[in-house]
Amino acid sequence: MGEATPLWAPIALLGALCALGLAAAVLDAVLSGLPTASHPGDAVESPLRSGPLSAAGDPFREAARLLVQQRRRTSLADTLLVRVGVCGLLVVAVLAGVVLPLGDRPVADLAAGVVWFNAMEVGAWGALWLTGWGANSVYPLVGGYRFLAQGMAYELPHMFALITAALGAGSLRVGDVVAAQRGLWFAVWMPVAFAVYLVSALAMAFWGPMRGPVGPDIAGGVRAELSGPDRLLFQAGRHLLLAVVAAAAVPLFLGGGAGPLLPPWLWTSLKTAAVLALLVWSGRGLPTVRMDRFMWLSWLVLIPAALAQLLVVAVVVG
Amino acid sequence: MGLSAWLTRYAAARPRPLVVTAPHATRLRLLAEAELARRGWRGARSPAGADLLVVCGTPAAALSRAVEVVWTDVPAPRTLVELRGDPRPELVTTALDGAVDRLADVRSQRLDAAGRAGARDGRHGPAQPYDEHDGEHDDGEHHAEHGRHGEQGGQEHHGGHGGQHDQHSEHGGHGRHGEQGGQEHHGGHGGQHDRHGGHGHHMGNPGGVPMAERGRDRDGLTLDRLHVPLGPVLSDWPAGLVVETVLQGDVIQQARVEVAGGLGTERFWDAPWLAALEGRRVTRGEAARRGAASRLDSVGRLLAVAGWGGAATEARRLRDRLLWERRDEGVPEEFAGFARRVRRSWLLHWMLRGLGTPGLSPGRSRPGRDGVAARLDAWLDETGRALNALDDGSPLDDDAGPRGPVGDRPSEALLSALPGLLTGTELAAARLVVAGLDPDLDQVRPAREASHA
Amino acid sequence: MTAPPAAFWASAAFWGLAAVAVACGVAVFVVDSMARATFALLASLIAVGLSLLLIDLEYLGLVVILMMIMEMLVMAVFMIMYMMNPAGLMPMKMVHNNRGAALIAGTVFVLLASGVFLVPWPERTGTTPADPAHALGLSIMGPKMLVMMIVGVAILATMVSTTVLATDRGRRRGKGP
Amino acid sequence: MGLQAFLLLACALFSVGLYGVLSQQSIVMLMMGLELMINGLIAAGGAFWYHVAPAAADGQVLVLVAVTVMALEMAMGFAVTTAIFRAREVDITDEAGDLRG
Repeated sequence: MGEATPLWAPIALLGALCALGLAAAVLDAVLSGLPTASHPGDAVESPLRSGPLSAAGDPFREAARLLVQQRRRTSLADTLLVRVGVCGLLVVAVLAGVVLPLGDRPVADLAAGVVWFNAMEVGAWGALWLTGWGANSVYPLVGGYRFLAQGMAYELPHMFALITAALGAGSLRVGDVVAAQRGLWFAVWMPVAFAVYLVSALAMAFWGPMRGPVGPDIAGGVRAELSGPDRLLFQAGRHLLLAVVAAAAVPLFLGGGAGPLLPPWLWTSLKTAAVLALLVWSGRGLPTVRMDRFMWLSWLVLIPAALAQLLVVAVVVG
Repeated sequence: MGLSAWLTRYAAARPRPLVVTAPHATRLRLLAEAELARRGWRGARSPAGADLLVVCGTPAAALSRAVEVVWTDVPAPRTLVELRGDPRPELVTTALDGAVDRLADVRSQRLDAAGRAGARDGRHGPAQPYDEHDGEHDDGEHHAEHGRHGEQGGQEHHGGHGGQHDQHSEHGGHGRHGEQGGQEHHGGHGGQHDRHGGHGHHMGNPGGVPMAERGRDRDGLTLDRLHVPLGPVLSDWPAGLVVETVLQGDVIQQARVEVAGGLGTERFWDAPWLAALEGRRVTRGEAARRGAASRLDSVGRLLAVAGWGGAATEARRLRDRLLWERRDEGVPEEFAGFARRVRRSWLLHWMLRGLGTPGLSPGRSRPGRDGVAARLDAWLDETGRALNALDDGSPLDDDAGPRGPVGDRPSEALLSALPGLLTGTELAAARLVVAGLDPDLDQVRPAREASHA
Repeated sequence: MTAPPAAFWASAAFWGLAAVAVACGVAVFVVDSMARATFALLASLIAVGLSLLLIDLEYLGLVVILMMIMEMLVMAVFMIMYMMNPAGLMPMKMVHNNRGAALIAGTVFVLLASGVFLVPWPERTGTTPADPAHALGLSIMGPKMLVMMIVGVAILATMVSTTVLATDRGRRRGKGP
Repeated sequence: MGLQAFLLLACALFSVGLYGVLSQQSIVMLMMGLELMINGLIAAGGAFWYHVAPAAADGQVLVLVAVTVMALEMAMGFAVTTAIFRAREVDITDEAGDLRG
């Protein structure tokens, strides 16, 4: 399918995704350290006082901790399914990234690239459900339920947002969508679709206000029973997924690698980092959206809005 | 030394603590939380995610059993810190420093892990599927399994813990396992077998774990029910509270409140008012400080449960400054900014709307005075007022504590209102309702405690 | 697909996917838990979806994968509602006339398979269009409009009837709680 | 991977599904059998399109219809199961058999 891609492309993709995922983790840690550190001259001075900079090391220490941690097994857990789920999350995140252009061309330039992205990202449903189910424990199961409910709510608006971008370009190929934005970014003339995409991006990476499936109120939800390397893989998968959905916003709505002076790959990275930072910030700055309310929002606001946007674009393009 | 030893030591500098608080240990909890925040250690949500278990205060029987279960659920490397006795900041600092040292002690951590792996293999063996089920098993291992569950007296009377534990996770289940009225009170080994007497298919209850029973639900389908205790070991949860729930899906069908008590009598939040009632001299300023901190604690907990981490940290930060650092300059202004942001968050108010108002279906809003959103508003108002009275030197002569008149022990009323408010809510809403009431279990008389001890 | 290596790899990929599809299909009725059965079925469906990618049906293959993942997960929810202890790894012997079913299925397979090799299939006419998805789109909006309309009506009818059947109130003519 | 290879795959999937439909008691499992049969249909439809008449879109339309039918079958199946379950608390075909009369 398509002409041969250079060998370095998949490696570059993996490297870029890992770097972005790690950046998301570090930024999140720093943000969570901020409010405590914002008061200089605290009365109690301790050698262990933490500032935002020392918090930046947290993800690395956490990874080290999980690497050497014992694996815990719950009684009657379906360990096979948990493993499939945990690894699946990582795999779908990377696969979804395959159609995204790094600079000017993606690893696999599929004719139905937008559909590919969507299909892979739906794979996260399966991954999360398996992880939540397999542990044979209440909170992960509830987390799994929540993600399915979330999926039902975000998937349709998400599809409409993707279709809007594809319709604007008249093609399902990601490269064509980028090319169609030479004049004007889609984010500018289809702002509703872009906003809907951002909301659904948070929902599919269960991040920020959409973190219900791994929410603190159900003891960490899907990941409540994960420990050791399993937990590390799950966390890595979640961060990669976030990185991928942030990266996809760039070719779909922000003109891809287009920009003055700098080379395309640098523009792509800059734009991706900006979207990623926005998504990560929402994790500290917004409360969690409850599923019944999000369902309502999705069906009564997001879907009609996305459809109206689709109609507008269809009229303009047609 | 190998790579894993290096990793262990590297990771030890940033443990993930899980804090368990017994009633009457609020002061210790606050000291511990302040110190953890100062060190930037992010709390764990579940035992599996933790490597440091911090127990504040002295748990009584039921709670200490729950702590034991949670401790066995924490994967190695792990360490336990028990804070009790004289609540001084130095005590907490030294104890946490010690925890870091123990976590970095590669040799003893390895011994711990090896010992536990062995013990687990002996105890939990891989669950053998078996399809004959008539109450008698030749297999000794299964007898052992049954015995283990039996000793715990069935789910309903279990000494409540986070619900993260295997015994509570029997989902699924099917309709034909006899008429299951009896699960609620079955005491042990025998009762579980009786329930399964009549079913006609070749399905055992795997590993001796009883299957879920069924009951009517709000959609008119009789689906599986789970008995899940919420608490007492749960993050951002009132210390010592256990809500025994019957869940269908994630909807609470029934709720019963129990208290897993702690030793001691201290009522930290009420202390200034109690002292004034005893005739000691307490200034209004001192009481206002305690009251403001108490409400900020409640606000922080509610925001944390609502998932707004940034704002929750801010509230707790203000609380710690009031209580421990006592440098008040700038606090009222900072609080005013914080309160404005919380009040303005339409997302938060949309999530809280209609919660905790009895008699109204969730989702339908009413500008009532008793819902979670209204309580949050009131907490913010009261905190603002109290912050203006920090310097009031006149003697305290009322008994209007942070949760109402301290002599009436208002939290007891909150606890009795809780089951009615929780029935019919989803878990997410239920957590917000509990955090919105935020009962202080230090106020609860020992007579109410641990009927299931 | 003219160069031997490409054809070889495509062929190898097809047979691999076919083996996975059939093996997972069999696994559906063999594995011990409902959860595993559901995901075995999903794996089988995805393998078929991927095999469509090999014959230039990129869009349809991906749509199959996308739809099937969503469907199977909805199924997983229902499965929990109605099935016995699905997580527990225990043998599910919920079959009737097992032997008869196997015999009939085996016979059908032999008949169909011999048909596959005996029937003189027509020669290939025409070539694959540059964009099969485009052709599909034109087709359902044009000549196959009738199909689309029937499918649309069927979806509508299903939506209405499922709601009526599934809700308590609908079935009892307004006497529900 | 000619037409016959694809059709062989389709036959195998269809037969396995048929076995499931005939043998399973649980409605949910029975539906899984049905889905496997339709899965075979999808493989066959795609193969006919590619190997017989790629210029016309008939094969593709067939696949699309099959996917839709699958979704409908599932929705109907679960609605029926829910209705039966509510009425009789069974989800087993044998036990639901006496509903016919």
